[in-house]
Amino acid sequence: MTAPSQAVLRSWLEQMVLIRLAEDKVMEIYMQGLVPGTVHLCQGQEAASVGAIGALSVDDWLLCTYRGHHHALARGMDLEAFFAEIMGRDTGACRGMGGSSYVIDASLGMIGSPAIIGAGIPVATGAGMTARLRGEDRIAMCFFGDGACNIGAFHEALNMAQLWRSQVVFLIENNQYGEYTPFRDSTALPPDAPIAHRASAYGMAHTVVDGQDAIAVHEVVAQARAQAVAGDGPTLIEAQTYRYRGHSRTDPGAYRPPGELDAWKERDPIGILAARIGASGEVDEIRERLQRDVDEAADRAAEGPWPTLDQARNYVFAD
Amino acid sequence: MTAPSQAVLRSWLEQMVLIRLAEDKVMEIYMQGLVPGTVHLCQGQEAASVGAIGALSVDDWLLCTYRGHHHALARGMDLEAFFAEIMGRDTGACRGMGGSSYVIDASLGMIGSPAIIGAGIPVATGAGMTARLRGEDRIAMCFFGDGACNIGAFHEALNMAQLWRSQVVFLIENNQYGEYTPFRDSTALPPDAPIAHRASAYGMAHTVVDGQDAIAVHEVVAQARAQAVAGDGPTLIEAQTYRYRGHSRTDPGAYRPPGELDAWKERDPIGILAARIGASGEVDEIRERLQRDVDEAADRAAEGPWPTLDQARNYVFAD
Amino acid sequence: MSSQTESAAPGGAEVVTYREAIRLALDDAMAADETVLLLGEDIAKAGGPFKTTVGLYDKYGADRVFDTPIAENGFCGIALGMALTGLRPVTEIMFSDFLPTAYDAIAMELPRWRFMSGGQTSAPVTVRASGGGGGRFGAQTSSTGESWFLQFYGLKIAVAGSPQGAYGLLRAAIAHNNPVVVFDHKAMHLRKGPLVRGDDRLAEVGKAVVARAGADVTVVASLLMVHRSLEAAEALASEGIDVEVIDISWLRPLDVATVAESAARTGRLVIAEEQYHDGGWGASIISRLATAAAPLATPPVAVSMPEILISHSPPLEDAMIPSAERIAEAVRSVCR
Amino acid sequence: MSSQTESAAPGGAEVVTYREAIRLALDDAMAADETVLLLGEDIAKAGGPFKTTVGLYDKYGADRVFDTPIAENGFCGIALGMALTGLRPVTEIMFSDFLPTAYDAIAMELPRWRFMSGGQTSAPVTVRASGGGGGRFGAQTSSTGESWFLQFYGLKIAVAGSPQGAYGLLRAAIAHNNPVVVFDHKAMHLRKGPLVRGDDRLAEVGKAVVARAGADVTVVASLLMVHRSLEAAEALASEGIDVEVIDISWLRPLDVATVAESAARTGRLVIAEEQYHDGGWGASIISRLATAAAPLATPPVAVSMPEILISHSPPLEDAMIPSAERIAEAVRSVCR
Ligand SMILES: Cc1ncc(C[n+]2csc(CCOP(=O)(O)OP(=O)(O)O)c2C)c(N)n1
Ligand SMILES: Cc1ncc(C[n+]2csc(CCOP(=O)(O)OP(=O)(O)O)c2C)c(N)n1
Ligand SMILES: [Mg+2]
Ligand SMILES: [Mg+2]
Repeated sequence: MTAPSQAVLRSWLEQMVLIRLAEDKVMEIYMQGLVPGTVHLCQGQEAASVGAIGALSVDDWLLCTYRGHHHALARGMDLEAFFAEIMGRDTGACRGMGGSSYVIDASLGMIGSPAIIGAGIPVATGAGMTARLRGEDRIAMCFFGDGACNIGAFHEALNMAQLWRSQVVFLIENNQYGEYTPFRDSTALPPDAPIAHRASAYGMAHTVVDGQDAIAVHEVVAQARAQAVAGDGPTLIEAQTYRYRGHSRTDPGAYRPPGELDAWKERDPIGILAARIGASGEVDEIRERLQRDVDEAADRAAEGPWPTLDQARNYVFAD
Repeated sequence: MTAPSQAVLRSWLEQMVLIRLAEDKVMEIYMQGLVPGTVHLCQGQEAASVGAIGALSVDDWLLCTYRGHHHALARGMDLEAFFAEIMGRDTGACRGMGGSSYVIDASLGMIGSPAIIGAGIPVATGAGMTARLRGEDRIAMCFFGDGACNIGAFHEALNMAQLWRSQVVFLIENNQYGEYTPFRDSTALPPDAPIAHRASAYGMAHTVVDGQDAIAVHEVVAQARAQAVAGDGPTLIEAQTYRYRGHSRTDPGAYRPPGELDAWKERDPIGILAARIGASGEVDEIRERLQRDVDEAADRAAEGPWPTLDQARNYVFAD
Repeated sequence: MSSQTESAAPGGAEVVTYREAIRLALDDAMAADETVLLLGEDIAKAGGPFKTTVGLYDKYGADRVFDTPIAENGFCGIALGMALTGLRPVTEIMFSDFLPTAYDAIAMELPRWRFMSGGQTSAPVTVRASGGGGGRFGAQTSSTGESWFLQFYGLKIAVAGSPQGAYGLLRAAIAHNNPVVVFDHKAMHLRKGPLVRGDDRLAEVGKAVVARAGADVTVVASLLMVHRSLEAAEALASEGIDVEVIDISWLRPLDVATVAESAARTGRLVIAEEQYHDGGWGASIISRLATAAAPLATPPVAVSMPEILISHSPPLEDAMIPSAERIAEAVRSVCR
Repeated sequence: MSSQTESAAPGGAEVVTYREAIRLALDDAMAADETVLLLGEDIAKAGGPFKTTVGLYDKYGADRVFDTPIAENGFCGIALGMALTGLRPVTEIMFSDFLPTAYDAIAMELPRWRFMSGGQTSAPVTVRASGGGGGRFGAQTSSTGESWFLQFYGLKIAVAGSPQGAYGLLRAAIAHNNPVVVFDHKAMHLRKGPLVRGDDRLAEVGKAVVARAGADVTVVASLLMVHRSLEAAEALASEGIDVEVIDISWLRPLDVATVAESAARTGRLVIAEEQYHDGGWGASIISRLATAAAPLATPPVAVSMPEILISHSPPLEDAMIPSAERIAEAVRSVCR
């Protein structure tokens, strides 16, 4: 594994700023009534997605969740298609069928982002099997939350993934909470053990990483990817992070202890990467430039036509 | 924990012989066409049930599986009710509704034995919660197979059991196979680790025991029971054992490597206990005496009337 | 009659939201019986994602209100174990679409254990689920789920069409000695209506409710469709069509008798259902009337969801979920 | 016509058991398309609990036939992941009663992902399940399960009524670009019938099969009930009643048109179903005919399971599962 070049690191910084701005924009247009339903935002979690996706090849598959905006944007989804999807327009990435919780672009290898907790974990394992059975230099990258580690699908999938050496990498974005419940209140673990420790039940490799540090995340994912492709089995990675916003649009986050949010904001992933690559002075400029892109994309998206029922009917079944 | 008295040990030996004879009898009457459906026999696994149930109090609850004849008999189920149930008669323990796979006596604390793999594990956890919430000196004892450790219900239940300190003891009867597949082919574990190791994912106590040695099983279960009642959480126990027969009636067990069965038979649980308590010379006499009980009970059971559809209708809903 | 569900309450009643009626039912049931306890995600300290348990953790404590992990099958199985040993657990499934993760516990275990034991045990578990569309939540969080358990005999199934229904059905379910799944509808949570509480206000198991009496056409509906049918009835009244609206309330036992009696009187039957027709309770009612040779003046009509999945896109969701206007049109069609 | 399912084969056909037809369908599908692979419990080295995969592991190897852990939801989800990335997995659920453990994957994920993606992906997964009573297996291993997914739009559902059906439906399912659940019936596994194999013998998706042509009464059946209906038809022929038996074959798409055409001709309709009536395909058919105002000379009759759970006790199981005699009696009743 070669370390990412300065140009690459710089592009990550831009991506992270873009994600942050896009999420703020989603909130803004939500307030304007342009976003149907609810949204699950990811401000604060940018490094985990950008670092992880930075370690992937273009052929790799991605399995995300309803909290998947950052994955989509880190993978390079077109901004207008992104906003249009969230607004439910025919010009959206999923023709307006998926919405905020299912915003994927299959041409970028994104194969799903279910609303059902844990449901993607077996699916990613299956995609990783396809890669293994075909002998391809390719993996499935599977994102999920801390809360997903308690549902049966997690257990069933991890067991089979390890048993069959599926070419998959599992990444827990541990943002400390399920909806409103701290993960230690729902997750039995040995004292002080991280969630990633659960991989040891299957003899699976595992590691914990600072989820606010994109470079650190990149490193462990690149390593896990290489191991998976070599036929040495999956890795369960826990990226420790935090969501600045509440769980979904209606959640003010009242369950958080005072000061917690502020403490995490001191370790903001954008600030950390900027500092690490000596670009702290440029963040404002980047933000300004990208803000224009974001605003324009959202504006164009808002012009998009609604899909029709006849179109929708055609999306149910393949020919 | 006081060690079991000689009289108690002697009663265990009798129970184990009884179970063995009853299972052989089930096979015999099956061949005579008296047993509808199929049966899952447990010859070879007697020590795990007798040792474990020997450690329970009369108030404890038991959660068994479709392979549950030994649990029922070790808990003291009436022999005629046992056979009548397996024959589908109104005089059966479950009025002929359950059959071989669901032969329980609720008055003995047996609350279920589902055919669905893993389904009993959460249920036992719930019963253990009742004990905890009421502050009772009581546990739920949960039996299941090696194959059940890969299904989601296992994971979900163990997590909650540990989280909430349910008064439950989990006992895996690892008889080496699911239906026809050796457990290591379906169960990812660290090299050479036992299945019980999986408890460590939840920070749960766990232990492995020689499942052919009733006294050893008793010891670990008694210890686990005390821990559970003290509020110190559940234990996952793995009793290593073997089923002499195939998975179910139609299985000749062709998937077993040559010699394996014979090797296990050398560690027959009845022989081991008899030797440990210096009663090897008495086994034949016990067998002869109990054979009469078994034969008579089966004969009486075969006289039992069939249930009617109107009776069955009444068992669906409680008033 | 839509006034009934919206405005001032009759004597003795308070006016509350549908979700508050759910909360009050839980509160009153817990007060009435100390074996009642609650299990669900984020329902204890945080008061529930739909605020249906606000205050109950503080009032009844950590031994009666449990924040569970995300493990629906597991905690419904735990509820079964609690019920077999003397407690009366209520589990909350946040959205109906999450019910499939818990199908083994709900459809295969809860309703069958008592039977297999030959009546030795019983399983008084209530499973609550909030479902239904209109929130623009998309394909995996908008199903009502109401008919998903119809083929799993052994479960009782209730559907709440009003605050009073939500209260009475839930209290009846909790007091019932068998497993019951109680559905409510997310889009009704903030809708207000009169509520009379009390230990004597339990709904009768298996009894449909006539939400509006009428002489010309029988409309049978569940959940949000009850409200939309009442709206349609108001509109049709001005056209001289007098609609009887039945809030079916229970899908098992399914009160075919009440429907048959009404349809025999009106001679006309319309089903309003926020679900696909095939495999649903609406088809079951029509089939039972057909096999019973129930006399109708005109063939029955079902207003159901078109066979498409639900998109979060507003125009599509609106086009799929039967509107008061579509229901009214169906009523007109059987009157022609 | 019961001869058709039991005795000498017409030209070009071999006579095989129903379970062998399943095995041959899998074999031929794997030979025809190397992306087809199998996942299930004990199906590889041991050839399957019902011997429906004997020899396939040896023939196609460990990369195409997988012994899974007992983790149905997990391996059906894995199948979805394989399908999204270019393979055509077939999963085996040993008994229909184990389907609930995999409901999330089968009912909520498989049928919805393509839609949510706006048609970007597709999920050609076949889920096979063996169900049905008669084996004295008791309440948790005797359900046909056939209608359990009716309310989950997005899945196709097939039911095999004969060896040819088992072969053709399974091959059609595997070749189909959408998720399909294919049910077979355990009690038919050893029943023999003619089979013509081949890549041109795929069943047409959504097309019911007329198993016996007749002029007087239409009987619509699935799985074992097809056979029993044919038996009943033989018996009734001697009484001068000429029965048409339709093997419904697909529950989604449900071939209401073929049934309606037949019933319009005969004027009489009987449903024979090994399931409860409410929520099943039989009720759906009757309801669709009723709402379409299909003219019948007499009201339709459904021969279904009584509302009791299945005991392993032989007299009770026999009393619950519709017999040829009960079907014949129903036919007579509509002819009176
Ligand atoms: C099976 C299931 N149960 C419940 C939910 C409701 N739900 C949506 S998000 C969520 C919390 C998930 O927490 P986590 O996995 O940590 O992901 P995060 O939202 O923190 O990214 C819950 C309970 C669901 N979507 N699926
Ligand atoms: C959910 C589910 N899947 C499959 C089966 C079929 N089945 C019955 S027993 C069995 C093997 C179980 O193995 P194990 O847990 O080791 O128990 P044992 O039979 O060895 O006692 C299987 C797969 C089932 N009963 N339930
Ligand atoms: Mg989280
Ligand atoms: Mg085993």
